[in-house]
Amino acid sequence: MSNPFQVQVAERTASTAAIRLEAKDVSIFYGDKEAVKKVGVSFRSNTVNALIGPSGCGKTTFLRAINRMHDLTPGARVTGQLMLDGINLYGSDVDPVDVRRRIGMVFQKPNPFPTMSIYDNVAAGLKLAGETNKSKLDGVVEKSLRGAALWEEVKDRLKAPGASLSGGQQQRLCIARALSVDPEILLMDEPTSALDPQSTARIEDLMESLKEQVTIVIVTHNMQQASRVSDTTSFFLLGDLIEHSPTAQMFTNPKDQRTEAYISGKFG
Amino acid sequence: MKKLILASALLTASMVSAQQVSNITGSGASFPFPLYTEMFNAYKTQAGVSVNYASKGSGGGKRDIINRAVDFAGSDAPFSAAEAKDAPAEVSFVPMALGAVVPTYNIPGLTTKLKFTGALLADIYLGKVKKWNDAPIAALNKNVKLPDLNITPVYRSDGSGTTSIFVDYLAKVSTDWAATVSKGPQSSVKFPVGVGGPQNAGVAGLVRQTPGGIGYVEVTYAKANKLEYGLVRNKTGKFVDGGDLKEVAAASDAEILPANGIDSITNSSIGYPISGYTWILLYKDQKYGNRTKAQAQALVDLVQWMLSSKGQEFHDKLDYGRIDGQAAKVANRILAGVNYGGEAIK
Amino acid sequence: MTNAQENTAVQAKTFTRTVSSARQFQNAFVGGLIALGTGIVLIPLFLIVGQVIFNGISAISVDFFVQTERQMSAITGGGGVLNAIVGTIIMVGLALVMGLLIGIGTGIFLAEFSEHPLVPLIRVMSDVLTGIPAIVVGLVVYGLLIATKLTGYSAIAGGVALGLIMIPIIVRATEEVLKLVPTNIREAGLALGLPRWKVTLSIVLPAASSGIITGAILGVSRVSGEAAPLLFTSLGNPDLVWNILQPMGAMPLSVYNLAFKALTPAQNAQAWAGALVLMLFILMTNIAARTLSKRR
Amino acid sequence: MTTDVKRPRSMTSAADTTFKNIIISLASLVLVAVFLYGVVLIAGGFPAFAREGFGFIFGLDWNPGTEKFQALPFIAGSFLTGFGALIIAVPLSVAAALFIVEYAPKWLAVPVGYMIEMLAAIPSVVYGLWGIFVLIPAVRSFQSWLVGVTGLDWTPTGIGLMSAILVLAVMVIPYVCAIARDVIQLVPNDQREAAYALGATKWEVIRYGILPYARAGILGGVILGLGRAIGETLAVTMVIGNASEIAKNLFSSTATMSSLIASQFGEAGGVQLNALIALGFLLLVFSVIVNLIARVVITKLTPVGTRL
Repeated sequence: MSNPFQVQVAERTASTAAIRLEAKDVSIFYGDKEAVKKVGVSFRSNTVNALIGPSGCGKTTFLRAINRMHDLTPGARVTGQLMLDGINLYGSDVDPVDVRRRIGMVFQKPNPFPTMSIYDNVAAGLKLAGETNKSKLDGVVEKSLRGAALWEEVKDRLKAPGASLSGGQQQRLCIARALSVDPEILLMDEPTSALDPQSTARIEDLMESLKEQVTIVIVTHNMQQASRVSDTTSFFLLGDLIEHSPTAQMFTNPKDQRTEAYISGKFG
Repeated sequence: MKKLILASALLTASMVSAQQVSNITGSGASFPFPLYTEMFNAYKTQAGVSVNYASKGSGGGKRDIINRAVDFAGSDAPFSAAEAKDAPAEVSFVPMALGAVVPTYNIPGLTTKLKFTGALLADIYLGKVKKWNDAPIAALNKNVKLPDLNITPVYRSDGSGTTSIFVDYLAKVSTDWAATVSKGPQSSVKFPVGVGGPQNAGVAGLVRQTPGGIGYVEVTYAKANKLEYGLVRNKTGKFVDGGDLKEVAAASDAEILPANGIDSITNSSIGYPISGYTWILLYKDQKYGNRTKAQAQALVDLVQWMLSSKGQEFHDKLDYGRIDGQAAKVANRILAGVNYGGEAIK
Repeated sequence: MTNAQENTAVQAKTFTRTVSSARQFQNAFVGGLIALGTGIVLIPLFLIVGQVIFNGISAISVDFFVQTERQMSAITGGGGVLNAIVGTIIMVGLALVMGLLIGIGTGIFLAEFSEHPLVPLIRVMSDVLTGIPAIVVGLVVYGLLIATKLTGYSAIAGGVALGLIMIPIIVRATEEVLKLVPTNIREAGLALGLPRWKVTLSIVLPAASSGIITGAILGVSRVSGEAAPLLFTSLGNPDLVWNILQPMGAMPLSVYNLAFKALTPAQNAQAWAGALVLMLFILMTNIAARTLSKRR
Repeated sequence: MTTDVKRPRSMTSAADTTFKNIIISLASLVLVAVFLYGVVLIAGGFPAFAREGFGFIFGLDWNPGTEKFQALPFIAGSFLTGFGALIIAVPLSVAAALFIVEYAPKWLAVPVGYMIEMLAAIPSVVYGLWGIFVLIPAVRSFQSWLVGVTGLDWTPTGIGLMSAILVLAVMVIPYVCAIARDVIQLVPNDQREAAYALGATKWEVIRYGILPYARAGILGGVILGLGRAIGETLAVTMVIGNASEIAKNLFSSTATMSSLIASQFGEAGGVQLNALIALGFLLLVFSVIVNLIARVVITKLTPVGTRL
């Protein structure tokens, strides 16, 4: 099985390329409707990259294209190239399962697996992929929960159902779950929109430490959040990428008038 | 999945054939079902062989034996022309018991047994005699005070050997019946009047619940459930009680049973006139399909036992007529003819 | 409901005067009719349950559960329905295996592959299966397995007949509960780099399990009482047998035979006793299904 | 940072294709089953169809004695008993559903609901027993009374169309009631509140606020009940009398398609057997049509708040 994607995997740590993820002319269609239009953007290793824009601007659509979630949406189609370390994720010999293994995702609403305990939620990714070594699983569960800053709160009740946690804890559980399979990229789709301010703050703190391990792409509605957590910000409007700049620059000195109008709250 | 079932079926079949035969399956007539139940219970104790007999009706039994879905069948009726044609090989009919069908009725306050003739029964079931105090009944039962009550004929709504014997008799004694309802033995007919009840229980229940009702049931059932039933006049002019086993035996003795074992004895010259044989059906050549000689042997052993004194002892207790005398000889001869691919069994 | 009641109370207090007495009378009259109708509906239930208990209780004994129909005798009495109890369990078990395999598979197909062009057809056909009367199922399995000598009269033929009745019940239950599992649960699984089959079987299906189990129990309760499809397929058997390639007894068959083919009144009492046992069993499965679906 | 070794094939998208194929095969078995129903019944019934032609459906004479097999009496019997049962069952079911949802306090509504569902848990053969030993005598007493009052020249037997209708009515009540209950429960509460706000009495609320909304769903339940009634076998067989003719009056013996199959299949052979299988095919067609109509009515017409 000659899978260029997997060959690359072995070499990637040695890669010196700072750019991990790159979109070239990416368009996404739902049927005939072009939801994302010829987007070109790149994200560097170990950064937090925010995608902002008004509802329906295509930012979530773009995010979900990165780990090929659209493969499951009937009628959805992605054109152009999305490259991870120079390999096109939509290449004909790339298995979407491998893509998703390397590019994790955290969703808008906390979605722990309903029938599983806290432990099983975190271990699911490995366990269901066939990992049976108990001590290895234990190690991964602890590491991931620590990574998601949840370990101290749940270490005494790992067998409790995942759904028994509070909303903010559930979302961190979902982050731990995503971390358990050791992804290189973590996609976050408005991960705090369903949470209270305190939980939001915890997760924002978490992102800061997470970028040591992963490259984060986050969709957010909240411009303060984008300015607080991200290194770069991309502004989407009606399917077009209007502007992609370092966050500090975007919020102090936007290049495009529409960006300025949006971040100053003129529409949205 | 079908393949899987088939494969496992073959596998098990081959396993079974290697062992001793301990199961025999039969189906058919419900008429002798209580008798066979007792016989097979005893046979299980004595010979260790489980015989499973499903009481589904003679027609169903005949169909099963034609389809070779069972080892043997029970039937109160011979093959029809079509059935004989469908059968893939010669089927032997071994007479196993005699049964009588009696008219049961519900007339409030009546304690003596009513007397009937065949013609009267036919007229009642044709709707010609409508009241219990009509002349034809009164003429036969002079000492009985008959009420001015409508007669409600009750028949078996399911196909049945009981019906077959009853209508065969009516066809022999009433030209009207033969012209309009049935010409001979038939398990379900279109009765011109009356109501249908399912099974013996249904008929008996209806009669018991309907003042003025009349029905026909096996004498065994009538006796077990203490039903009132009447006497029927035979050709000699005698009014005969179907519950008297001697009279039933007499009916069969009156006729010489042909070598094939098949005979209708309704309206016989002597004895009780609504009597009939019930048969065990099995293939004369037992070598068919993947049937083993052991299976054939086990079946013949069973039927032989049923014909023996050990098997026939249950007849008296349950009010069935024994197969003895000339009929028994014929029956044993028929059974002796059963073979396995030309090889004699025993 | 409570809302409506509060409203009635409020309305009664405040608006009594504006409601004409004719309307009030009509209201009370209809309310009375509705209560009366409900009462009439319940009468047969009490009659039937009472009748079954009254007639059957006398024949219930230890022997009734540990002996077989082989030991029943018109002459000496006695015997039990162990063969039928075991037979019902085996055949319903076979039906359950078939129903779960095909039913869950089809349910997954309808819910998880909803874009597939065959989905509408298979959904309609599953509904068609729901509407097929039990007696027709018996006829067809007879034609398919017995007349063709594929299996002969056997527990497996009976199991197939009952399974055919059970399939659409489980299909429907599976499809409905799978659709209730939120899409983002599936996405979360996929985002972990798990293949879809693993997500479906190990994450989505367990999330829907209580609903599917409820459906399966309802299926069991529906088929356990069926005599019509077994008459032509499993044939019945007075002995206790375990071999599914042999004819086998079942509770509804025993009740039917004892009620209509047996000779003596004592055996009819056994029919009622069998009916009592069968009813209790079906009632228990129903309660189990309800308890499970409440917990969901 | 990761040890992304080659993963087993079962953990790739290729395995998904296999999974999909397995699922499709399982689902296709449903099609195979329906196909086999058709094949077995048509093949088995064909000789009877061929022999009688349209007479099989429109003819009145079913007589094994003369080998005439025409099924109209049983088609009529099935629909007569089915509709008859509905006439009794529907008002009672709707009343019970209204009682449970709208009238009864919770402590009463819950047990009453349970008890009505228990009716569905009683096996057909038990209904048959009850029919023979309890219902038939009761109907016969009623007939006797009727004869006494009217002087009609009837013989009260208790067996026949009326008893079949009654036993079926009891059997379909839980089905119709369950669906009526569900749809009445689905009527949005603001419907009720709006009506109450206008000063309507409880009955007026039900009459104008609830029933118009629930009507389509209840209709679906009623059709579904008809399907159950047509297919019901054993209980009907025990009480209907199984006469091969169209009922002359409410109390005369007749037969339904399913009761005839049940009572004659055991003894049938030759053309009679073909005719019974053909009858099975007709029964299949009728009940499938009835059921599909019910499903369409329920799914298409019940979206909450849609008027018919």
